[in-house]
Amino acid sequence: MAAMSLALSPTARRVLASRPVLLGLAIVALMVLAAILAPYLTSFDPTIMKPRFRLKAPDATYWFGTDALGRDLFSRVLHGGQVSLFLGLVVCVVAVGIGTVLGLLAGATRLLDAVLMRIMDGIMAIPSILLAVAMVSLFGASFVSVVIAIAFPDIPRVVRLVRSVVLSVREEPYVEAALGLGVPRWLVLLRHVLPNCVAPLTVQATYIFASAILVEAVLGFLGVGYPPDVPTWGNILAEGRNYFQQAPWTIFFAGGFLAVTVLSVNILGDGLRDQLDPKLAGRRS
Amino acid sequence: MTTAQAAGTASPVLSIRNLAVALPKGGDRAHAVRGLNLDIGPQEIVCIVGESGSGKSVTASAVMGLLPPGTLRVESGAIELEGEDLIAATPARMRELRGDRMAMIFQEPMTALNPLMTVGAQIGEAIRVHRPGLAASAVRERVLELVRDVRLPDPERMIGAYPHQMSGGQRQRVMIAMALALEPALIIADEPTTALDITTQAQILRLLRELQDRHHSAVLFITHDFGVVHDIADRVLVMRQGEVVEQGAAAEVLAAPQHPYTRMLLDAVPQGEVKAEPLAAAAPLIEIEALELVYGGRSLFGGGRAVRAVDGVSLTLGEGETLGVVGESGSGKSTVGRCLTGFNTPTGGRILYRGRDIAGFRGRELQAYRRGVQMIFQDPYRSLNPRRRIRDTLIEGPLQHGTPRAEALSRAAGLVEMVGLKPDALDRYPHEFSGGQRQRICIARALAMEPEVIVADEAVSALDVSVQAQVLELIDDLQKRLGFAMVFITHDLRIAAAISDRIAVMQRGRLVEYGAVDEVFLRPRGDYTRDLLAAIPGGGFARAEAAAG
Amino acid sequence: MLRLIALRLAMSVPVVLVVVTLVFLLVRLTGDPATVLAGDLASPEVVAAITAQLGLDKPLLHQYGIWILDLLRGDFGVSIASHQSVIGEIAGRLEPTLVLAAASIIVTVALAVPMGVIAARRHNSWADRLLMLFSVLGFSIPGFVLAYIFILCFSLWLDLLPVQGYVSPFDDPWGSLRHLVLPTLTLSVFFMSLIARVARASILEILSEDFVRTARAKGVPERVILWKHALRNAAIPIVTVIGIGIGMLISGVVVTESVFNLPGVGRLTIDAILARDYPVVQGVIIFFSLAYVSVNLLIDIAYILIDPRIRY
Amino acid sequence: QETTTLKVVGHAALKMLDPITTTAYITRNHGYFIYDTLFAVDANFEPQPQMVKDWSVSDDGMTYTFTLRDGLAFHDGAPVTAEDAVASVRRWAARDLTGIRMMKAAKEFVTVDDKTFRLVLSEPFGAVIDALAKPSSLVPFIMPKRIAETSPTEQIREYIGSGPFRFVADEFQPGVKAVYVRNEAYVPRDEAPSGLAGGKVAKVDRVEYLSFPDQQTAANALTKGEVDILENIYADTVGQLTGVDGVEVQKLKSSNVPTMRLNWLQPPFDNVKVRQAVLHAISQTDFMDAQIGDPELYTICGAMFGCGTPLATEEGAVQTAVTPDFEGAKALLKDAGYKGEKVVVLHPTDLASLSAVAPMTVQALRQIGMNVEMQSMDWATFLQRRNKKDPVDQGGWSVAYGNWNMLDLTSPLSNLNLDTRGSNGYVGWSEDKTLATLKDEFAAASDPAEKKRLAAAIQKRAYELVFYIPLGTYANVSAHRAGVDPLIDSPVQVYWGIAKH
Ligand SMILES: Nc1ncnc2c1ncn2[C@@H]1O[C@H](COP(=O)(O)OP(=O)(O)OP(=O)(O)O)[C@@H](O)[C@H]1O
Ligand SMILES: Nc1ncnc2c1ncn2[C@@H]1O[C@H](COP(=O)(O)OP(=O)(O)OP(=O)(O)O)[C@@H](O)[C@H]1O
Ligand SMILES: [Mg+2]
Ligand SMILES: [Mg+2]
Repeated sequence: MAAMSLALSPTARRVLASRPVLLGLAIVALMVLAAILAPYLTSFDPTIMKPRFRLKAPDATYWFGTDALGRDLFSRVLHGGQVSLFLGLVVCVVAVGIGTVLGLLAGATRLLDAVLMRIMDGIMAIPSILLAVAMVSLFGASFVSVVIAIAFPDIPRVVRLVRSVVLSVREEPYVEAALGLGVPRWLVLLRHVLPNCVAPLTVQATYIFASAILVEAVLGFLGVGYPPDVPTWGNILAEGRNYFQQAPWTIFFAGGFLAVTVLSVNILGDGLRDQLDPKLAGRRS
Repeated sequence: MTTAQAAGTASPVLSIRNLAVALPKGGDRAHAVRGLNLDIGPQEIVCIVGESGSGKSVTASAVMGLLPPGTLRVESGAIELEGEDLIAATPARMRELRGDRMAMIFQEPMTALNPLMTVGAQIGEAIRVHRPGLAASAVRERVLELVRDVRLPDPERMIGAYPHQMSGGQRQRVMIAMALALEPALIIADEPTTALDITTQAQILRLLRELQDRHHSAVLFITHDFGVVHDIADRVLVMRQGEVVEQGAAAEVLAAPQHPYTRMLLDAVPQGEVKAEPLAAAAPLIEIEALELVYGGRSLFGGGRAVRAVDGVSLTLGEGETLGVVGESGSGKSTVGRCLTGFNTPTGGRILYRGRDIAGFRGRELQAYRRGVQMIFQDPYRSLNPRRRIRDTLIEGPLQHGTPRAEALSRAAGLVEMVGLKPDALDRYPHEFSGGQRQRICIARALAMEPEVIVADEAVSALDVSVQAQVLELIDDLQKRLGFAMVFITHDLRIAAAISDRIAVMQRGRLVEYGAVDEVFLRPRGDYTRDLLAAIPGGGFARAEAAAG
Repeated sequence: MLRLIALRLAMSVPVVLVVVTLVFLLVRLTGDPATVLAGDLASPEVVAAITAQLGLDKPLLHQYGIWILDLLRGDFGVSIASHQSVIGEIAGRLEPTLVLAAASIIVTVALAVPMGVIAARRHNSWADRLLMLFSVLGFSIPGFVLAYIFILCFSLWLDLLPVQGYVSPFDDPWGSLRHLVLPTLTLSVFFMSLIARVARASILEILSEDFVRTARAKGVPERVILWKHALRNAAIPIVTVIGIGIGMLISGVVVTESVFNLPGVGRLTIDAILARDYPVVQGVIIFFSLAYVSVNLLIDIAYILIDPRIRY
Repeated sequence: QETTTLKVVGHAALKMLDPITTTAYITRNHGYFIYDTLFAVDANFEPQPQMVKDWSVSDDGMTYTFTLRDGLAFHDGAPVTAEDAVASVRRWAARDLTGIRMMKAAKEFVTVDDKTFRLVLSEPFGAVIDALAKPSSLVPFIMPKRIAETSPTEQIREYIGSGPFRFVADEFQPGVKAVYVRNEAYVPRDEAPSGLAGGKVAKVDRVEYLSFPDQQTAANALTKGEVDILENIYADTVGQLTGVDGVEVQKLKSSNVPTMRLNWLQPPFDNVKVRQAVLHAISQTDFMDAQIGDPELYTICGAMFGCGTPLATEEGAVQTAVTPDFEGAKALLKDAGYKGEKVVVLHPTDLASLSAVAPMTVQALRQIGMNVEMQSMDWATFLQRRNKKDPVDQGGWSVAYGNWNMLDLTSPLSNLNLDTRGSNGYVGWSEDKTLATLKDEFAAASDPAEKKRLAAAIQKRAYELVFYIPLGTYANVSAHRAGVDPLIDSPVQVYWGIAKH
């Protein structure tokens, strides 16, 4: 018990004891596992096209059927998980990382604040899909460009969040106390202010993660997504949409995996919010 | 045990028998309240006193039927309002009774009112809810009457105002008007004046007493201030750890407390004695000359909303001396302190440190100055980073100033001991301490810097009396041993008197009186100082004056 | 209020400038529309000629300068592809987008806010979980998949509603309504989850405020507390998220317009980006950023109406 | 009497209305609504007079004289004159490869009188009538002179022709909808319609030419009867619409050929052996299976000038074998000394009709041990990238694609893939003196047998050097409501002769 309390703060313990959080984590973990183990779970290469076996309904060989190019959908959906989940993660890290740095800077320095926030407003003023389409057009469809395209419009939201936390925390007596001790501003920012952003950022991150997977699908729909030979859930859906009445399995499984993942990540996020927000957590019955 | 019926023959308005409220598992103790018995007759004021967490508010909530659902519940006992069993009452019945037959005034006037509704609407709401048949004009009439009753200025305008447009005292009056709306048999007031400055507090108490006389309500008054008890209570109930340790007529309990706990509480009340040692002529360390600070007004678009928080204040702080700064809320006390510590840059005047203007300090010099002038903040909880262990908090400053880690650590250990905490405190987080302990940690943090000056901003206001006394004693003791000078900001004149060599009285940003402590308090020259002194609950300096005279 | 509006407009100038520059760079760097214009089978000479004719061989800064000057004169230019004025083209596509967006906002708010309120009231009950599950579900399915499912069910199987197309409410209100149902539903489902969840969270938070306790102490019924005290106080975050939602709605509009074949601005923009028709892209994005600024202005005004404490 | 409106979903979004400044097929189709042509190819790809009543050629084949039909008038009421014809052909000839060739051979192109004009050649050019009957991008449409005098690089602003339909400018919404109404004044030829030739009788009052951003939605709309015709449906959708009540699927005369181009300027494809290796690694069957799927809809055919066209031959084709000759390809690679140079395959992602070719290529090239990288991009980027001559590490490319209406391949002169001008020519920058000479000879020839022989020689040479690789031929398919006449048997989708019952 003592060791446990050393390792985990009370908040962490409470958070982990919450059912939605556990449920969300469990499903996400399952998805991640399926994706990581994809090469071992599947017997077909997800990119090998066998046009003569196109649009086969699910059977004992092709568990999820095949797509219009005769690729094994089971393998594609599982491998697609690798890319989609990784993409969500990377987008999350990039957006949260850059957003946090900028948000801290904006919250800490008045001059930078004015400039930075105008730029952020500018980015927010452009519908994110349009921005993403333009970016993928600019850089070509590759992992990097898709990540940038999806992460970029998310950055202002993170910046705003972090900045608002910084603004509210920087007047906190303990921050002033640290400054009063002669601790330099940047160190105070990292040591005393940043940790306050962790809880709201965690929630925001789950949201970004989920929406990144969705946006990737939409980009696929618009024809400017991830390179189509690479299986992603978005690509599978986008490619399958023309067959979905004759061959529903082309989108059913990918859609199902995507929905369940996004769902569980959202449940996780909601759970975290309920737990990390002390006011809501106090109301648990 | 039955309670003596102070009001004689009339049947009690409220009668509580053997009340026990269970706490959830993992709480401070098994019961928030246990074995509580209480009767309040018509027109009677009963005070509940006791340290923080002793179960005062829980008792009140239990009566109102407003215990947080799922967390706290009445385990056993009976509560009767005018003979009606409240514990067995349905939620609907409780709703009918609330506001109509019993009403509650809450501690925090700032947050207890809906910020988006006019106060008139909020006062009227209780009437509309319980008297649905009443015409709108009649409701308005009644609201106006109530507003007049609680002496709010310009009632017609007032009922259209929003809470944020009123002062704390005015808001508390609105709360009272709300409680009185339907002339309930019982009014429960849960620390209704703690958040107010003393002049306002005195007015509110007077008003409450007056109204209670007129409306014949029974009042259950919760406080931890014995001055307040002295001023208004008929009877008093002393609680500790969820249990009643003593009750009786107020005068008797105050004059001859039976229980040692009561005695301890009473002893801890600052009596308003002025500091014993005479003021030695010390060399001036810090001189404040015509300090002026205007908030706002500088922003690009925010013209015209400037607040002149400090306006031409000149003070001197000698080495090793304690300067008490008093004055009502918003008078600019904190702002002076913040200018001193360099958190705010004055917009006028200057601050001299050993004869040199601090505005000119840069780099090393500034570092040295900052290190030498430390602040203890008003709110001990919020001035400690909840995510860092006490050790890290204590060594952060010294490390920053180049003290080797080992030395900083040993110094921290010494300080923790010096402020009366156990060494294991270093490994704990702020939330694992009581308020008083946290305040000690803040003091230790300031001391770790070996400062020449400590600015203590309301350093003990958040603590209850017994703890307050301990901390004050500690500060006094440390100052004697370490010899730092101190600016002690407070709105409690009794505390200021006990600790200061000199007193500065502020009002609306200006310095209205400034001098040696005995001069200011015993022979006040200004009207404002006299008002302040008169407003101290419990008779103020009666005893002190007697002692001095 | 006028001061606020003036202030906001002044503050929006840099925003629009940022947008304009960003878009210019983005669009111009993606290169030249001449190849698209000339078509797949064009010979290289033709492409070069068109490039020169569009002035795309000039230095970037030069082009930027020209364009900004034109903008200042209110000249948004002419579509490279269709040769219609950009303003005209946007105007021609505005109605479907606005109608769809308005319908979606109304439907969403009308459904999501009560959902959030009920979930908050029955916190941690089955009703709460079910409502939240539903709202998260709406968030979990890509819009176009949802749209196809709706079409399949309501148009093809049940034969209740048209598959696609836009009918102006000014020409034929009933027909317009029938055409709007599915796109609106598609957009709302996504948007709804966002608002319902924020509504729930902020009402929950408000319900733990002191003034709610005060209201209870007055004997105010829970229903009144919920709808009068709590909802109004929760309105600020709700309105804020509606604002954010409107921003995201535009993104949703792009997909919805494609699937339901609505001739709106969103589709116009995608087409223009894909065709590198940069005058249209630039024009349309300036339009979007102005819309964003005005929505934010409306939201600020809403704040003032909701909360007497907010003053500018 | 009620107006009959035909709602047609075009195969792309119509935005550009000038059929001379763009090669986009959708703009060409728009052109066929409103403009008429001097000559037109019939269902057998043979040119027939259309606006021309009589024409004659001098015995030396150097002087052509044309006379216009009577009763031809533009939509603004003005009669069509020889001047209009000459101006229109001149503008077209400034942009079209065949046109350029023709004008280079021309000495004089003038009007004789109101109805008569004359072309005098300075060197032999056997394809004058073929050029004037050129059915696909770019088509020599006839416009009023004042419009035809617009610079050939600038778009025209007024859309007036003498064709069977009038364009309703007010109702045009770029990328959404174009509206055409019947030209009451049009005098059709007496012959029955055949291909693009014959009598163009508009049988409906009004055509709404729509664009749907999403094929799935278009198919659903047809199923529900919200539109009448889908001009072109993807192979994917054929399955969905086949057998649906009230919908008829129609395999069209018009067909398409996806092609592969290799970059001759950069390694490894500057080496002819490596190019040949690629040719051997390709199997049209695989590509067609992947891209089209339904064998009913595609033909395996190596003819560079289009299967079933007068010049069709299988000379030199390798990729028509059912299974690719990987061994042969590997041997060629080895022979060529291929050292693993990077091959960049450009993959256009937003064009459904080309979505499978790049992945298929990558799979085949990897099979023979090439170092392949696929780069995906939207169509616009693809078009720009395709113009880059730089090495692959600097934004260049190795393999790119085109998707051609077969009409644009039928002549060695108009077939851009046989461009021999090297780095000044069409993307891929193929260069060969021998082939250039052969093409010149072809241009000069007028005897059909001679032409056929030359075409075969050209194709043989082109395959040897791997100018381009036709990846198969697939039929375009349209679908229409049961109550609507099928599209007429033409290589380009046109809407005269269709009635709605
Ligand atoms: N909602 C709650 N959940 C759990 N414990 C509670 C709750 N409210 C009060 N308690 C506990 O009940 C006990 C009595 O609390 P109560 O609020 O009555 O104290 P109090 O005497 O009013 O103190 P104060 O003077 O600080 O207001 C304390 O131990 C407190 O921790
Ligand atoms: N950051 C600020 N911006 C604008 N006005 C401020 C700011 N801080 C304080 N004020 C105003 O300056 C005046 C003086 O405030 P100050 O905090 O010094 O009062 P105080 O005497 O410490 O009061 P209290 O006893 O309530 O702490 C008040 O009117 C207050 O509203
Ligand atoms: Mg209390
Ligand atoms: Mg203060």
